[in-house]
Amino acid sequence: MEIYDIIFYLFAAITLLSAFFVVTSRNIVHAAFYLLFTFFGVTGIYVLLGADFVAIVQLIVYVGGILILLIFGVMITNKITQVDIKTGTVHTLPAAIGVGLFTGIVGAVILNTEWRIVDSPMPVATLSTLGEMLLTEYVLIFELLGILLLVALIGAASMARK
Amino acid sequence: MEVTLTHFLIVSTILFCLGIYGIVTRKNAVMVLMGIELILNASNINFVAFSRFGNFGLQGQLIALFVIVLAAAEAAVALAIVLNVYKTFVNVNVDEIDSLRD
Amino acid sequence: MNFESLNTSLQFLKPEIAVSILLVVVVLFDLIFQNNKKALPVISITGLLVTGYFIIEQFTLNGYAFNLLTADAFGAFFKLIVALSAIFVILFSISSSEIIRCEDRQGEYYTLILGMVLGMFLISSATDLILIYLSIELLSLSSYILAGFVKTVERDSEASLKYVIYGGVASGVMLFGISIIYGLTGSTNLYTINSILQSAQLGGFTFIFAGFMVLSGIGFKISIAPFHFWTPDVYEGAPITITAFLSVASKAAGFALLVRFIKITFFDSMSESGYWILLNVIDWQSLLVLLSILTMTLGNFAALWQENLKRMLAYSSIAHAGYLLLAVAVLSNEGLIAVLVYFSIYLFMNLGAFFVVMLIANKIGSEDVDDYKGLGSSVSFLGVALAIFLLSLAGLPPTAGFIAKLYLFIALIDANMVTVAIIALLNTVVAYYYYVRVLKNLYLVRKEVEMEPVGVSFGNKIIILLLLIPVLVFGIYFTPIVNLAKSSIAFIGF
Amino acid sequence: MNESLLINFAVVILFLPLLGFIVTLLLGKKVSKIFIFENLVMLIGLILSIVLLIAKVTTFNNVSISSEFMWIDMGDVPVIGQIQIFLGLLLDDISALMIFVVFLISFLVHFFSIDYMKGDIRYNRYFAYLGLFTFSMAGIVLTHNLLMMYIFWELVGVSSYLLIGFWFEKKSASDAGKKAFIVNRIGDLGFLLGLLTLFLTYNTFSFVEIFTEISQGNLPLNSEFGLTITGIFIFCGAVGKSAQFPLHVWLPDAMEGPTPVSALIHAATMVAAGVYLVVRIFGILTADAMLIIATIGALSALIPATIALTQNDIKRVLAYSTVSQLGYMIMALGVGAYKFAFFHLITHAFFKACMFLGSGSVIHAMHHEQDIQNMGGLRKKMPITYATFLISAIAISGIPLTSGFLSKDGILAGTYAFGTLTGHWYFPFIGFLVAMMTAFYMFRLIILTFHGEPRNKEKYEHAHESSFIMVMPLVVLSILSFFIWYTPNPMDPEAGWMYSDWIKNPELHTPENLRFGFMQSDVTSVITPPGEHRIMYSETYTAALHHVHGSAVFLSIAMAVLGILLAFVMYQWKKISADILADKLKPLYKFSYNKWYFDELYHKIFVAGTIGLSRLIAWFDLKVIDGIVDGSAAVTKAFSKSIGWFDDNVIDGLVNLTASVSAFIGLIFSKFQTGKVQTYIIMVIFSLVILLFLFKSF
Amino acid sequence: MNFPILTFLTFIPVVGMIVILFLKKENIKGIKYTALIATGIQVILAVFLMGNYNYSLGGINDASSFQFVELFRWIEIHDFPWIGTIKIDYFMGVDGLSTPLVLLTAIITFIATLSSWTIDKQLKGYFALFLLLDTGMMGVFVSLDFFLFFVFWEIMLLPMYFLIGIWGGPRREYAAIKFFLYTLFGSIFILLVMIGLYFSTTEVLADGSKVFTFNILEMMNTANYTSDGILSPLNPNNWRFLAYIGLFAGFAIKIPMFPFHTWLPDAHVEAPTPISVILAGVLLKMGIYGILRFNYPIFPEITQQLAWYIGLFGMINIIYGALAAMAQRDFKKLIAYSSISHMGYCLLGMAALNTMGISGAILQMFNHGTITAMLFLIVGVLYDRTHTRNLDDFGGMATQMPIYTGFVTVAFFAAIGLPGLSGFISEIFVFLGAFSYDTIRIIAIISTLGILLGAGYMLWTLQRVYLGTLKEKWAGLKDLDRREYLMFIPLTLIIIFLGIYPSAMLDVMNTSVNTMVKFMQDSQMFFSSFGG
Repeated sequence: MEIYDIIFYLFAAITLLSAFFVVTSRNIVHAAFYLLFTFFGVTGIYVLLGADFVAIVQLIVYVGGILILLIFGVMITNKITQVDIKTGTVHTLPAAIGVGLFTGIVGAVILNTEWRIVDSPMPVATLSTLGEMLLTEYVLIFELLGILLLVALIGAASMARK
Repeated sequence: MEVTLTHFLIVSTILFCLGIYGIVTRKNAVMVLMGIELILNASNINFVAFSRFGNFGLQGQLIALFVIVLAAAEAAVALAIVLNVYKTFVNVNVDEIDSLRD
Repeated sequence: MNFESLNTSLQFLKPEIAVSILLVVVVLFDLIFQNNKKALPVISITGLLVTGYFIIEQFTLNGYAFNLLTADAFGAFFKLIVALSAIFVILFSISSSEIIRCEDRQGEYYTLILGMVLGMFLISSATDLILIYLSIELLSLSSYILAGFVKTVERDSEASLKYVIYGGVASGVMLFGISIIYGLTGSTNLYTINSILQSAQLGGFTFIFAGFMVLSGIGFKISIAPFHFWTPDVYEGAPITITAFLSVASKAAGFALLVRFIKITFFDSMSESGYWILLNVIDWQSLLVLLSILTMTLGNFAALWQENLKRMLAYSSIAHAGYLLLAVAVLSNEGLIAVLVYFSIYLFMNLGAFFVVMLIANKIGSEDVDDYKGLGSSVSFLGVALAIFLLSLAGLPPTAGFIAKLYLFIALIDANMVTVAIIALLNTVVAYYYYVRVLKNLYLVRKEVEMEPVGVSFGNKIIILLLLIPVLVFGIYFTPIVNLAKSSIAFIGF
Repeated sequence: MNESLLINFAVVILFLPLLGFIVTLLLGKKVSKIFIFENLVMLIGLILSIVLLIAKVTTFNNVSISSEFMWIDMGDVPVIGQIQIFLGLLLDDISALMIFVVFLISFLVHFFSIDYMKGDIRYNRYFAYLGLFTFSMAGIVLTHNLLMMYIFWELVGVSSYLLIGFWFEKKSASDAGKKAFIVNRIGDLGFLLGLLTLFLTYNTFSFVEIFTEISQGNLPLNSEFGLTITGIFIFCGAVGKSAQFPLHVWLPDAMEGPTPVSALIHAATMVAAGVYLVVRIFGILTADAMLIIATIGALSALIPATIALTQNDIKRVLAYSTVSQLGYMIMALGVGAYKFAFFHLITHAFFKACMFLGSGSVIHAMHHEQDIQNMGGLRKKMPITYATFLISAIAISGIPLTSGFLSKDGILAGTYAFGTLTGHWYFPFIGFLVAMMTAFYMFRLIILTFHGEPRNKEKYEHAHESSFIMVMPLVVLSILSFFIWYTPNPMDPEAGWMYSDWIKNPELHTPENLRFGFMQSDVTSVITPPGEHRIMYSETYTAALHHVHGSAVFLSIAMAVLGILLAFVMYQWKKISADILADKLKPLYKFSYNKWYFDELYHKIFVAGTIGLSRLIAWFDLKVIDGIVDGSAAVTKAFSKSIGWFDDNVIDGLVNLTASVSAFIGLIFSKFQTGKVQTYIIMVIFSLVILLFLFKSF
Repeated sequence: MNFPILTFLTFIPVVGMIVILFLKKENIKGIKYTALIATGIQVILAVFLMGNYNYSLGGINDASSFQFVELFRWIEIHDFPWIGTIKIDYFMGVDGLSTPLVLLTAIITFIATLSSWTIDKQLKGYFALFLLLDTGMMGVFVSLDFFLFFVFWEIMLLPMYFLIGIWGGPRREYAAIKFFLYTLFGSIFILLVMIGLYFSTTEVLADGSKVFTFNILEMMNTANYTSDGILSPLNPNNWRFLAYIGLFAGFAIKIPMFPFHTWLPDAHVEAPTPISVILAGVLLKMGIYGILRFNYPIFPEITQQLAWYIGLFGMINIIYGALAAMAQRDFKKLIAYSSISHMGYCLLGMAALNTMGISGAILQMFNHGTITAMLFLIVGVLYDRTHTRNLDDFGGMATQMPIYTGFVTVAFFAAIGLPGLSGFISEIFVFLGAFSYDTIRIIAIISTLGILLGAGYMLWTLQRVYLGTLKEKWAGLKDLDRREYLMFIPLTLIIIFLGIYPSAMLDVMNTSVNTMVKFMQDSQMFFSSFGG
């Protein structure tokens, strides 16, 4: 499955590179756009993993919702007239060391673990199964998320309004 | 090289760590929030990848869905808070907001 | 899944359902009767009392709901703590000047509090990692907002910003950990994970790693070192009612979760002398002892330097988390009883302390320890009450705080952890210093100008007495709480 | 009259002065004439004691009567068994005699004081204190056990403290009182230790029981050394109370008290208590202990005598003389001349009290002038005082026909004999030397005071003979200084009733091998009635005594005359100028004049040392101990929030180490709390890494 | 005896406190007299207790020979995991060890109440705390359940803190916090040992079941030790030695024993007179009492082992305290150090481990309580009039205040152990005891120096303050008034009475002390089987 691999590497590259720019770019707006690519790359990875519905939700919610929200946030919290909205970085060195060490540990853990890998066919259509699970086994969580969203809505509104 | 679970995991790990790095280093609060989103995405990749390769059914995907929803809610709340901070402090530089300290 | 099982599951969810309904009712009421803000706390308290009834019902009702959640006495105990503290916090809010100032947003305020309550309820009885994660998030989201509820004040906004960033990372890390556990076991259900762990030696360090990540999420909630950093800042910045709520209820739920997580996931068998033998995955005992000593030492020593009373109480609550963690670290039912006894007393004394601080701050507009100088005679009743609460926090007989500590030490010494006990005791001595320092400022320092007496309304007096009487009575006659705790350690499944 | 009546008499005698004390003290403010009650009480006491003495020496001669009651019952003590502590009285020859002496002098002093103290603001208080003293002294005399002895011993100390410091407005007076009490306490410590040793061994304090045990061979601490050391310990008490070297320093200072007090306490009774104590325990002294006692006595006889040669304060001369005479008695006891020692105790009490009262009379007449250099010629103004004083001086010098000759000569003979028997020649040598010095300084005193031309005209003019009340006691006491009261033969005390009948050799309980060779028990002797195990001196001793007696008499008289002559030559006829002599022997003179620098020495070493040590300790307490604690409790100081906190307290390093550490912990912990949320997260990441590292091995 | 006299003794002050809390702040008379009546009733009850005390019963380790016992289950929790039944008794009773101290507490508190008449600010709070303190003290002496004891022990802490801290002198805050932390530090050790002992001893209930116990008497019974308790001799790896040290240290702080003593001078100097009286008169006794009640019978084998050290510390206390006293310029501080010195006699007597020594120690406690209380009152009287305590400021008080000086003389001489006054008897008993025990004989000998030093600083003080010429500025001082007579006369009478007739007190404790000594000796057999 050559092509699968190539596509994976492509998406992985998009994801990681743009993520890298997200965290390093001095220009906030640029960073926000790099984030778009990151989300897009992740969407691709979901597709590769056969999670079609998740990919779509990722696209809609993240790209269509969260990202827009963040860009609004950027805009509102900076003076609009400012041409390039820049931001600095702080304590990069300790962060680099700490995160580097941490990455090392996580990486080592990931690489050295014998994960359970079962050859299984790519799931084809996940939507109906997901829907059924959502309303039976996980109905509690479904309801919980409803309340969570309500609370978040009320909270955010109460915070943000004048 | 054939793409296996490990590859996905490496992607997610790097994403996770980049997220943390972003959170820790960016001055702007909104950028910090972006970092948090990266972390959540990394976990999501894990869930989906595990459920795909470990044949755990669709539970992983479902969890990813939940997390996406939650991420949205969290982003909304967090942004509202950031806006509020902007209103009171007139900037959103996380490292400058340190009046509460010992 | 058929209807019948749905029905059975739902009956274990009565308290949660009640709170959810209450939440919606409050939202709707606020929408419809926009000008009647006074009724909101009344509705909330009534609803919570009803919830309380269902909780008490749950003490004898055991069962699994949706395989995500377990209803048992243990959970019910913590739900009771949560519900009680919620009721008290709502009572506090009625006279809190901070909250009164935001009159137009009171609907949101009570809704969010109920959101927190729901989150805590679920945390207290969740046995599935994903539910745990989501309910923590529900709790967190509500508390993020509430921490910055008085939004025009700088410290409130700052508190909520820090809280949300810190919380976001913590829950993100926890989620990552959960994902790894999921990858290792293919399940998020604690019981399932336990049975998998029992049957196969899994992943060694990977599991430790994941466990630590989950622990950091829980540790964030119960503010144990080194995950405590947010605590002082947020506690100081947040409205005092919320600080009080966070310090009691949120911590209680967190501990319930910690105990459940450790006991269900890693449980192997029960030794003859009553100790839990855990699976050889993580050396929980050393870890917890280490963390708890770190936590209590840090909390107590850092509190010595605090000028702001709220901040000092924040550190004190960190220290108390340390003691509680030590009781968990005993890893026995006896230790568990100590935890429960501790919480049921901590509820009263900590809430009481915060309430009195709030009332005084309402009057003098400050929470600085220095501003308390010479206040003793002008706040006679409040002063005495504060003294008793603080001394109870310090653990002086015959207040209930002593009983709390006593059971902790009983558990420790019975487990032969004498060295740790001594460290903890030395810590309590340090703690006395900063608690007593407040009293010293209140009474011992003489002030140049005589303050006019600070009156306390009748209602508030009643509230204080409601908190004060248990602190005194349980100090002398503690059979009921110990009996309650004893009967509440029953875990379903073990 | 039977025994129980007699003992009841003793009880009454004991408690009469206490009654006087309480009544006088409590009513002193209200009833100004209450002193009469006190005097009356003393008179009754005196009469009773005379009755007692007569009864004792006539009807109950040789009989010891005792009565006791249980004071403390310790119950059934584990291991030891019953422990009960009894208090009680013992009436034997010496106590009957002694109680009479005490009451006689006490009464006379009371009487004398009526006039002497007239006008004092605390007049009645004074009599109350005298009553307390008499009570205490009577207790010492009458007790039948060591504990009670100790109790009254201390009470005597207190009443003496009160009386010496009676004029407490004067710093020197209160100083002297304090000094007396504390120096006495030093000796008392030894007494206490002796007491403890005996109780430890025998679980009783009673003389009789202890003696019985010892004579049965049960030695204290089960060793011969124990017996010696016990004797020495108890003797320590006597050293303190009888102002023996090296604790003699308090007595001269005690002259700050009213003069009648000096007469009572510091001449006749209290200081005699030490001798009385040794007399009481004489039966258990070992040879070693006796040798030490004799040595101390000799030194105490010699040193003060040399000091008295140069003193100018009339009372101080008398005081040093007293010490010297007490030294005599102690030395006599040490060399085994038990009877002479006790005899001298009695005779000395009379003539020394007389001299003190006489000096009181002089001082009173001279308006509290005590320096003999400002006196002179008083003979004409105060003939009776002069006469009585002279008689007493002759007595103390040991001129025949006086009581002093009888007793002193005996002592000298005793030391002489001791010297011949044991080779310790320095005892008789010192004895005779001191006899001469005594005569010299006594007559120096008399000459300077009464003879010659008045050196202070103004005071002389105002001087006059004292009233009857003050003179009467002088007369009584001086009369008692004649030989006739003691023996028909002025040269031989043994011919008299006092020496032969009233004072008897004690029973000896010390094991044979621990005694001097010349002292033996007369168990086998046929001379004394059976059942009485009194000391029987060996043939050699008796022989030696007889042998030396003649020469001793001669020597002692010669010495006395020599001393008197010397005094006349120097001060009366001024053939030798005392000043020039003093100048020639300047170092010696100064040494003597400054009392051998004992006070200075003691002050430097003990007083300054103790105070220095106490300051050091107080400093230590404040700085170091407190510091360490402050530090480790830490917190105490932590609230000084400044960081420059370290500098403030660097003074005591020890403190800071602990203090800073714990305060620092708090500081460090709060340093982590930077207020920057990103820093927090970095720290969490780091700590997670560390935790993972720590627990990776699992 | 059906009448729960000990409960009344203990809780009557609390009743008084409640009454006072309901009185108006302005009702000064009411407040004062309520306190006086409460403490007065206590005295009457205490005297009644003494009157009905049976001298022939020993107590110590035998529940049946305790008197006026009140025993009921206070806390009882069944089916506690792995421990079974948790029970705590409300167990009160007195024996010869505690009866003198009960009486002492009642008397001293009553007199301190009288002495409190001069307190003028925040009376209500003062007397409320004062009475609470009283309850704590009384409770400590009558409790026979360790838990109950501990609760009372801690109850005293806070009122004392406030009484020093609010009504004290210029450096009261420092003194109060110092007192507080020291005592607290001590009590944590007590707490630890208490829990340790709890897990090491079981008691057989009526139904035959064995439960862990806080009952002191059961802790003494060697048959009750569990096989694996942390403080059980049956456990080869037991912590008894450390526990002993910890417990001892906890009590030693209260005594206060060198080097834990530095809180005392500060506390005394800053505390108001009545509180000093209580502190010296009663509180210091608790240390010794605790050691005698807990350390001795529960850990007899270690007591035996460490007797020399106890004696040594006693000696250090005696001499160190005396020397430190000598250097003081502050009258009250001097008395405080003298207390340290006098408490050293208690330690020395206890170290003797025999009847004489222990009786001496207990008697010394009682006597020191009365004598030092009087000394502090003496300082207080002077301070009330002159507002200074600097020894150099005084002089010649005897001429201005002769009657007062009379009482002073009695107290001072009692303090230096003058025969005929109570201090002597206890000192001599202490020495008799210590001297009889060959291990500490040398220590006893050195300690006798304390008598000398005591006389030194006391007489020096007497001289500096009372003798000499009167300073002009004090010419207007008044002698004692009626209330002050009322404080001094009872104490003086007690001092003199016990000096002359010590059996009145000794008889009370004799049987108990003998029982204790015997018990300790008997249990040596038991302990020696574990190889020490």
